[in-house]
Amino acid sequence: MTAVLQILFDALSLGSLYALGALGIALIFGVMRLVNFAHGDYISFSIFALLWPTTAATTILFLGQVPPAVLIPFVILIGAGVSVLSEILVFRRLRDANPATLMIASFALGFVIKNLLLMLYSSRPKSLSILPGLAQQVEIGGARIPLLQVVTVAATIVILIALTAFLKRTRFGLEMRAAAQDFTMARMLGVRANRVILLAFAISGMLAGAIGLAIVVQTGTADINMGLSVMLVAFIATVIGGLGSLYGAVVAGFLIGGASVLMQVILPLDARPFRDAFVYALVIVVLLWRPQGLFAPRTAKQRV
Amino acid sequence: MTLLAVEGLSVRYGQLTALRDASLMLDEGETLFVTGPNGAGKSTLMKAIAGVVRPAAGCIRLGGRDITGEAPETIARLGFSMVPEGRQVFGELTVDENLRLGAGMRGDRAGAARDLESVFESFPMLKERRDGAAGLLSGGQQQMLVIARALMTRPRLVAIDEPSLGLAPLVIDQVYELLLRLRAERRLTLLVVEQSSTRATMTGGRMMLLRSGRVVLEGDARELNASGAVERAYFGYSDAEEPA
Amino acid sequence: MQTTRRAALFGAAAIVSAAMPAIAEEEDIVIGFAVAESGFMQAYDEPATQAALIRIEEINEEGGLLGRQIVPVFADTKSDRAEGARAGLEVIEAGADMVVVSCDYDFGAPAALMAEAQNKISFFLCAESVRAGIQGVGPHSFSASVLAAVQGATMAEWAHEELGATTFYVLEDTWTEYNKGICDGFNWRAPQIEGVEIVGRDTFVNDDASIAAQITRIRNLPEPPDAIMLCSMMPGVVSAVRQIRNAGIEVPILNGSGVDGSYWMDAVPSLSEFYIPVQGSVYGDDPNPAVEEFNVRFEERFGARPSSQYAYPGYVMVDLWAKAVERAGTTDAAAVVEELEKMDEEPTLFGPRTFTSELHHQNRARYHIVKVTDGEPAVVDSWTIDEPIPLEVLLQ
Amino acid sequence: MTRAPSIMAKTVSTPLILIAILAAIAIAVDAFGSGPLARTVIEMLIRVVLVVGIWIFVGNSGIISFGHVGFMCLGAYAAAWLTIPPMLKQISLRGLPEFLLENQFPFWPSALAASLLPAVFALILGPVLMRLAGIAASIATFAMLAVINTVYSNWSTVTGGTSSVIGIPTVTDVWIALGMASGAIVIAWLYAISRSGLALRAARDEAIAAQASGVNIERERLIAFVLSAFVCGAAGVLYAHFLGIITPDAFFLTATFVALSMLVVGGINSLSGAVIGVVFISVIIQLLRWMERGVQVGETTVAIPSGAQEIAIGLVMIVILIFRPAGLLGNREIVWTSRREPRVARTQPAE
Repeated sequence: MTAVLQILFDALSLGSLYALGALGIALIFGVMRLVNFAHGDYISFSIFALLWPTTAATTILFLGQVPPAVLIPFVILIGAGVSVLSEILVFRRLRDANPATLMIASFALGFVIKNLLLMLYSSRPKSLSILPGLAQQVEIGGARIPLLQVVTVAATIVILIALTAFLKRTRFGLEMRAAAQDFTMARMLGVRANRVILLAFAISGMLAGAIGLAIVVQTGTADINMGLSVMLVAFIATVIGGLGSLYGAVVAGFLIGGASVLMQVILPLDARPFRDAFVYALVIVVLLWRPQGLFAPRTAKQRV
Repeated sequence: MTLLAVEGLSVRYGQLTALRDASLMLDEGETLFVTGPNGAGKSTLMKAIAGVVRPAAGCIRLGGRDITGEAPETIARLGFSMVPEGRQVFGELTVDENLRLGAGMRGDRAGAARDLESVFESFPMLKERRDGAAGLLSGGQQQMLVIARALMTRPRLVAIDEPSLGLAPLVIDQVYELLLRLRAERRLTLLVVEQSSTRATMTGGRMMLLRSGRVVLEGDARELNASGAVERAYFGYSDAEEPA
Repeated sequence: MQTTRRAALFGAAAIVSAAMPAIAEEEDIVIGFAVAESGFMQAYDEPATQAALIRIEEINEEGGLLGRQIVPVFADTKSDRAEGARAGLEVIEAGADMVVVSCDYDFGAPAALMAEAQNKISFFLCAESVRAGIQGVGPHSFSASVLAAVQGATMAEWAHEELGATTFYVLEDTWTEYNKGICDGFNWRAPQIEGVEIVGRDTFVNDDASIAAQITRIRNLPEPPDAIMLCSMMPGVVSAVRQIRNAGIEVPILNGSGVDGSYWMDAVPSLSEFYIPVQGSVYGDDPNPAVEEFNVRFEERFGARPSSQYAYPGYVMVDLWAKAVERAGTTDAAAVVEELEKMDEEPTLFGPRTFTSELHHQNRARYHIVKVTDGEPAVVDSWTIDEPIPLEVLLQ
Repeated sequence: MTRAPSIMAKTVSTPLILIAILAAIAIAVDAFGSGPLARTVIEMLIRVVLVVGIWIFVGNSGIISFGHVGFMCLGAYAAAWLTIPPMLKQISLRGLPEFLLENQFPFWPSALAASLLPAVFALILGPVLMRLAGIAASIATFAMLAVINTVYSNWSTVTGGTSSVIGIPTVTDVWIALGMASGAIVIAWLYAISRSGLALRAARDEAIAAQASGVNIERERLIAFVLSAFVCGAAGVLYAHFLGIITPDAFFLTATFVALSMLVVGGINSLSGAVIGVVFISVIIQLLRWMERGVQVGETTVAIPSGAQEIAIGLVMIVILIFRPAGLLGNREIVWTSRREPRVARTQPAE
């Protein structure tokens, strides 16, 4: 029983990262059909902003030493900032471009951000221990669970609730949900496109910052590629969750996290290195079963 | 007073010309039917007015203001409310949210709330289902919803693209009944696209016939139909090439 | 500040390489560095390259090699394989007598193959795969470092002898050959020791966002193991260690040399019971004072102490090659290879080195054992494994 | 009234001009360039094979594929299995079947066989994947790439795992690469004007109409998929014989994005776009590289910092996409007009 509980928490904490990532990608995809490959680099960028640029091995904190009450909003704002900036400087100028062009532009942008960080900080991982108080255990139902996992899961739930409230209760939220489903129709009802898109980028960037924090608290390191693997999984979660469905993206994020942990648990040792192959094969199977995704909106059309 | 004026409008998709040199005028309080066979350019014309597609040539004026090439939201905010073909409800949103979205660009919350009540009066069915997902409504109910949603924007002009598409004849009757009633009650200016001219004849109003991207016929719906000009123009007999 | 120094170093290097034909005199000896000056590998190639430059400068100050000056030339591999091959070719065309290639086997091999094709000697800066040498590149290729397997085997022997560990858990990061190499060495040595039992194994991948499932498996063992052999590398290893410790698993963790350096240890607050095999100590406590002198010289020259032991192989490399050239009386590759292969327990600043006609790598070496206590690394012991690791084990 | 020229005659100038451009570059570099520059050109030609291979599927079907570098991987490893000397294979790739372990095959037959492997793989997996459309298909191809990468990274006895496979004869020279690039262009052109290619492009532009007129989209897509797998496999073969050493992560995300970027920058809808995209980006990268190494300005050497090249190329790509969202060539092909000068003209859709 305690083992099951532990596995459940493992799955939930990994799934949390994927779910937040998927949400960030789904928000942008929803409003402008952009598969934003720069998202992973927003994650790294928001964390590296805490560090003083140096290629030396030692980490020089730039803003990392400030109390969490300042640090957390700072990282989240940086994420939002870089995301909004990329919309204004790049994506706004590509409104009429097709999805392939948009995607490659986002890749190019991510490439620029990554190489910029590489030049300023080198590829050596930077250690930074923020929120060290989380390195403890708590007992839940007889199982000893790392506090960090509990906090990650709890923070994810809080973020999801806050975002749901925003989307359900506010005018902006309503417009964003409508825009995610059918952007053109929303505009024909007077929804201002640029504002909604900008807002989507801002929230997406904030989520990137939050993921960055979750990763850095978990790993204690900032690494140029820290956002990459989360972003790839999140991207897949967005699609198998059902395009245009934010809810589907979140559920799919948790499902992939769960599948990954489950594979790690049940696969025999010799097969464990092939874990990702099984997970991705499962993705293909799901897509064949439900090409529109698990939770495709009821009026979803194939638009890409 | 002329509310909508379209002059020499052409739209191209790549190398395909979907609309060629189309013109139309619509006075306030008037009803205009645009008909024509599949692929004649009817929907393209609507989309061009709504700002969804960019015209290659020509000019569109709404209430005297040039709106050619403006963004859809700007045009909507100027009072052009479009009900596109295929009913485009936001299926994930509730009925209530769909309607509120329509009222979104209006500053007056109180007015919007009043309108919501009046819409619910006109569409009691929507009131019953107001918290249900719009995607779960039947086709006819969805059509009612999008019309109601269009009304929520307090439009000067409502454009409806193929309201009868995919609906059972009985439901189509209901939809038109409603449109007629609204026209009477609210003095709406209507721009309706239909494939067949039957409805236009029944409803009455001006009619325009498009074929292969050109306006080939224009006039009073009932008169045109009685003269048999519609039939000839529709199927492309040469004597109908000249606008009557 | 460090940025500008680095830029200055490589900026100078770039100018040297661009203007090379003018500077390199006919009688100069040229060492070509086809290493990463940008991209992912830059952080790993740079320290060893700097150490190599120090040895080159020392030799030049002492009057040169065979009475000739050594001149380094550079070409950037950009941390890319195809670029690596091209960089190799570039330094050869600039007249390199010996080609230094990237630290990692995968990234260095393309340039080394270029050298091999022209019968030039190539030296991997710090590759720790057996293929970085005869078995992979060819008979003119060497590595300046020690095989990864030796690190695993050293940890097995030492932990049993000195920590009294008998039960081990093996956690393997399947991301790279280096990681697998450490575990191969451990898996070869540990079962040979009487009374040692491997109570469990698991794998992960370096960039896994979380290894919670793997940790849960360790915690569900009936008895905690005496030690965990962790075969991993930067950057994922930091995350793994942090997660292990945060989960309340406090048993000793044994590692390869890849985790050396105190720069990352802040990430795991008060890290303890953490063991690293190193060729020399960057922490100022190396048993050989000459090593600390080197560290100081390194800092004077480049503005910071070496961040990990991976600077040292660069020094060893130039040292050994120069000795071989001296003995052969020529830079001719065949003669120098012959001299290198004669080296048996050849003393260097960082321990004795041996090359044979079968193996251009160290399958046995003296390691210092660094123990981290409360975040403070310190050398606690030195250890050389009983027997060299057999070639069959390395090639499996 | 003159007889309308056949579609072949009308379009043949495109592949000829593209091949001529590549040949001109190859000849110039062979005559005047240095060894390292020649390697740059070979690398560019290999990329042409890969990107043209990807174009056969992506350009004609309109489905963005993230998986084609996986085919390159299959081709490269198959080439390694066939051409590495048996002595080396018996050490590092012991899991190979007997006949591979004990034999070494010459380049051309091995290249053909190695390119066929991904084609066969595509033929087996294709019927499943081709049922998907749009972004779901793209994700499925990405999943395919991830599966190939994970398996090849860990199937140690057959692929050497994450360790580089070494000992592949380095036979790829400028002329072989040019020949294969030309071959790829001709194959792509022949496919594009074939019934299948025309039908697929028609379906890409007007899915419903094409289906109504009896186009079996899934089947036409499969044909394109298999053919493009074959050409991408050939790119893998060339790459393996160029570097002489391969690892699975050389055929993963970076390679995928570089190839797709070149395709999109050139223009995803035209064969000329695929080729010009590769040539253009390769040239810019080379120029930036020279700037990184330092350019002689008067007495001093001016150099941009190491690593600036990558940043600059990303910015250049973004700028191109902003000003030419459909790529450098848009939907056009380079054709030869009667005025005897190369002109850019619109492709004639299925006529």
